[in-house]
Amino acid sequence: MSLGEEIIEQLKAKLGELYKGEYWRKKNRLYVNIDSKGIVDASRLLIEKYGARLCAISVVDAGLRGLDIVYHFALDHLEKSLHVHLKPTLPHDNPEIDSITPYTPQANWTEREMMELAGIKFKGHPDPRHIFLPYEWPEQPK
Amino acid sequence: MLGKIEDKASAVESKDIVVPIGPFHPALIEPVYFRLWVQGERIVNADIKVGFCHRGIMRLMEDRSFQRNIYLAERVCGICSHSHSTAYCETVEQLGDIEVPDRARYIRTLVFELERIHSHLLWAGVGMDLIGFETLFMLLWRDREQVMDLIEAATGNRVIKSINTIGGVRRDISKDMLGKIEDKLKVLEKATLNAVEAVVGDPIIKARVKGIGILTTADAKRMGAVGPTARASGVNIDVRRDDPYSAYNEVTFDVITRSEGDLYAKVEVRLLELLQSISICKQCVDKLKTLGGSIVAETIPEFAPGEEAFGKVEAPRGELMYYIVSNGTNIPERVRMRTPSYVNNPTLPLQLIDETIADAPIIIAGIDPCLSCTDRMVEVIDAKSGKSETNTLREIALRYGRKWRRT
Amino acid sequence: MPSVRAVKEVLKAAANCATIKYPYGPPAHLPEGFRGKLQIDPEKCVACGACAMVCASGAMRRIEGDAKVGVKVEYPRCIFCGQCRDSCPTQAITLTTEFALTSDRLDDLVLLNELEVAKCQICGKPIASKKQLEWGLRRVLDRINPVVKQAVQQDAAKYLNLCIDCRRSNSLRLKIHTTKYV
Amino acid sequence: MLDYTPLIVLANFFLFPGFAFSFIVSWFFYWVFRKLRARLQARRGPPWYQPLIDLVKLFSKETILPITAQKTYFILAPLMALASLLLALILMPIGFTSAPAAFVGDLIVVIYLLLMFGVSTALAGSASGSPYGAIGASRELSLIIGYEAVFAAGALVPALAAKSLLLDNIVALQAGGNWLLVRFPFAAVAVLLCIAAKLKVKPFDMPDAKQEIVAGPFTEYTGPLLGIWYLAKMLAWFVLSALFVDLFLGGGDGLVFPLNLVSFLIKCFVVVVVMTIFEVANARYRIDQAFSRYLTVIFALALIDIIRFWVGSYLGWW
Repeated sequence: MSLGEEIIEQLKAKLGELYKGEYWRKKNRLYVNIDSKGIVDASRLLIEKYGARLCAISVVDAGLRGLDIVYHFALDHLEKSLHVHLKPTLPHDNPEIDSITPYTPQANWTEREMMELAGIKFKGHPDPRHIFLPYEWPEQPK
Repeated sequence: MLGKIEDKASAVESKDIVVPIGPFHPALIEPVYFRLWVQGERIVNADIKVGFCHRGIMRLMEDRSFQRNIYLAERVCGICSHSHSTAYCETVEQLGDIEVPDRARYIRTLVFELERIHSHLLWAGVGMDLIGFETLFMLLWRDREQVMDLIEAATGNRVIKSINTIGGVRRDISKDMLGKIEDKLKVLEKATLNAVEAVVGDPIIKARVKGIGILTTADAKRMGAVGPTARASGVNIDVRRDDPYSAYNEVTFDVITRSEGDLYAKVEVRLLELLQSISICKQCVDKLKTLGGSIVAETIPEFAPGEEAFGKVEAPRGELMYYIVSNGTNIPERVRMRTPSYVNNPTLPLQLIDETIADAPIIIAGIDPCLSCTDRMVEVIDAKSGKSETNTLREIALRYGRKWRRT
Repeated sequence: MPSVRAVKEVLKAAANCATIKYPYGPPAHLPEGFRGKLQIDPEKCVACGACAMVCASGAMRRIEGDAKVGVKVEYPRCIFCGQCRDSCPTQAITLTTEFALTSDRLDDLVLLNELEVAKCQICGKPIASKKQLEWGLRRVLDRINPVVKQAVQQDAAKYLNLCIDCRRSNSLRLKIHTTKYV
Repeated sequence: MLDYTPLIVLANFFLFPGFAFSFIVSWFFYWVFRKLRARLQARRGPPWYQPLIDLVKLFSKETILPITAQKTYFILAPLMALASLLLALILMPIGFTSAPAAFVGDLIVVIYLLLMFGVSTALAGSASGSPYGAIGASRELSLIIGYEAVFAAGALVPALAAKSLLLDNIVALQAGGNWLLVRFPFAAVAVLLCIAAKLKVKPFDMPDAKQEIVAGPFTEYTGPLLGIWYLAKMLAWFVLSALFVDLFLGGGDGLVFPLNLVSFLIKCFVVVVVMTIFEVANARYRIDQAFSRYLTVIFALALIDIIRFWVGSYLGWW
């Protein structure tokens, strides 16, 4: 069993119903659709068990489906080219998700950036200041 | 959980002097703002503020065709222009299922490594200048001119190479040119060995950089540092080996790591990487001499709606990531890039605390921060109301800005 | 204290300067294939606008006037990528080795190549430059099967000076519609 | 000794060896420093008139006084630096066997006047009200604490050898090529290193380290006041190399009039060249590293020669 399949099994066991399915793309890239409630558990599993590195968080406006958030986790130090992308989807009207910064400081800047640029609320972020905009910019991130 | 920073922040008292470094400062090539709380010459806390080079590139990319975006991607950062365009093209090629011809892959790799040599020599020169060794700075840059001349002759320009295109490269490197590159590489190898000796053997340089700006292995892993910064802290990662692109799975090279994590280790890692780069260049030149074939793929790419691709390259400063989503047209739906400085910059406060002000510039330069890379800027969120100075800011922004969108 | 090595190194460096006298010295050596200021050969340019379509920075624009049609280059916006040269169907664009573009005259920063426009014989709308029409026809005739060359030439004489809308609406009347071959 | 009339004093102060003469000489030396530094770094360097046009530019600009500055000291500091250097100059024998304003103990006065140059730099920094100025001033002062005792100890050796604090006597002792550099090389090196710190030459240029604290004490200066600083820095190259030539290289060597001046200036030139090579072959120390080196290694060098002198005079070496 390759590492990717092992991770799928682990995530399925950990998330249960929150696991929505997975698909593979070229160059050993694994995309996992999950529910937004499971993001902390899933990220902690990847970071604490496998030492994954969080490359970045991207947000894609997927139209009617809502906002796709993509957490890019690099696991290429364990298996060649393996990357796991967790993809929770948030509704447009109240995009809210748990922050993973309390568990890993790697997410600090990229979550702050996404607060600013995509208006996503990261609940429980310890340092929700502006990052690119001036600190005194009137609209504070939520 | 952020550890050291938070603990120190509570201990900061009002009697500490705040020394600003930036936004504009002779030690910083690009605008960034550091606030250093100091007691005497010792730094007790540090804060970093980025965002002075916002150009809206990620947003702009969503308005332009895949082909025109190559030149925009190159302009995210001047020093790693080829890294950006390679990362972009590789990702688009994954997206459109394009096979790149072998010759094009080797030319890309060759130019990539020439760029790494020029970037590392540039960094070494700037680093020497920051510890006050002006002469070595000048001499290293004199040696760097050799690479710049090569790049200029091979690609047509010194910094912005513009040699990549989707599915290959735009310009072939002739036999003649390969011979010239080979000759220059020999000169360069000598100069590099000389530079390594000069830097490693100099007592004052050693006294200045040994044991300062330490980033421990645990911290580097925790903060997700990449590139030479991580490798100098004992984290053994290199995209060229872990996630090979272009022709990197066909050339041999060593990944240089050091476990100390101080500035001296960072200098060593970069200088020794130079020798590895020269060796990769030589392998590419040898291969290109015999390798024939076209330099660009003939297929016309098609991008299915909702398709996504994720590509990484090892830029001179570390891992550079592109994530592109297509929507079926010749314009990308979303381009997300994450540059190496973006993850290395947050490690700076950890390195600065408990050092002296005299060492601050060289510690900041030690991770080779590229602020233009860090701040790409996407959209400006509409301000409802505010104080007068922010209104002015907004007015200026509205007057000169090109595209504004409310999210 | 200085190492002996460093002193030796600087004394060696004094022998030859790495920098050149600029701007008062002799001109800098630039390699062949340097991507500098672009030039348009007015003899070859047909003002088709292919360069404007691929231009990444918007430095090149196609000017569509009533009497003239042309290509306009604004040098301050040019990023010297050379994509226009690669895309030009008539190889009219060359990149020179000139790189210092500063000037105190605004005219030096703009290059305009205008050509006479061909107007539609029916509605009077501008179609393209006359040169482009001729060039296109010649290109077609050069490559086409010689058997049908005659017929195409006859047809072209009828539709070449019509705009795209008039060609469509008048194709049956002028007997240039492809159905005539069926 | 020259006849003391006020006219001659004024002439000494403004013409020779004072302002006019020293301006031309230091212009040349400063240009040599910059040009040679450039050539050693594989650059081209400025043309010979560069120091002059820099000064013309600075003096033709507006003076801006920052509102945070202590205005009196801010304006006085550059004037003090320039005046103390000019005063030191007429206390030193320049080529001629005798100094224009020599008196018993003038070596000590020269040392103190040269100290004033450093102190006024620190004063300027702390009066400017900028954080960079404040850090520059504190660095300058700690550097002074480091090198001043060493400088005095090193300069004491020639005085001990001549059994006089009069610079004329020290120069006279070395007449006929009997240079003290040969007899007391360690003290000479120590004094040279202290001169490097006074000139802010490379390993010891942390008070105005541009990469760390912009221009240190001079950050807030503009226009004519900065021009005076520029002038003082230029002059320092001549004054300090002249002092070294007087102390260790035999001054004018007791030759006849034009020859002594020429040989004096050639020796000064050699000192400037040595300083320049020293500058280009070095990186900058951190302030604590420089401080500890002055108080250990370099102080030890000066002490070695003092001890050698005592032991030698006891055993009758000289």
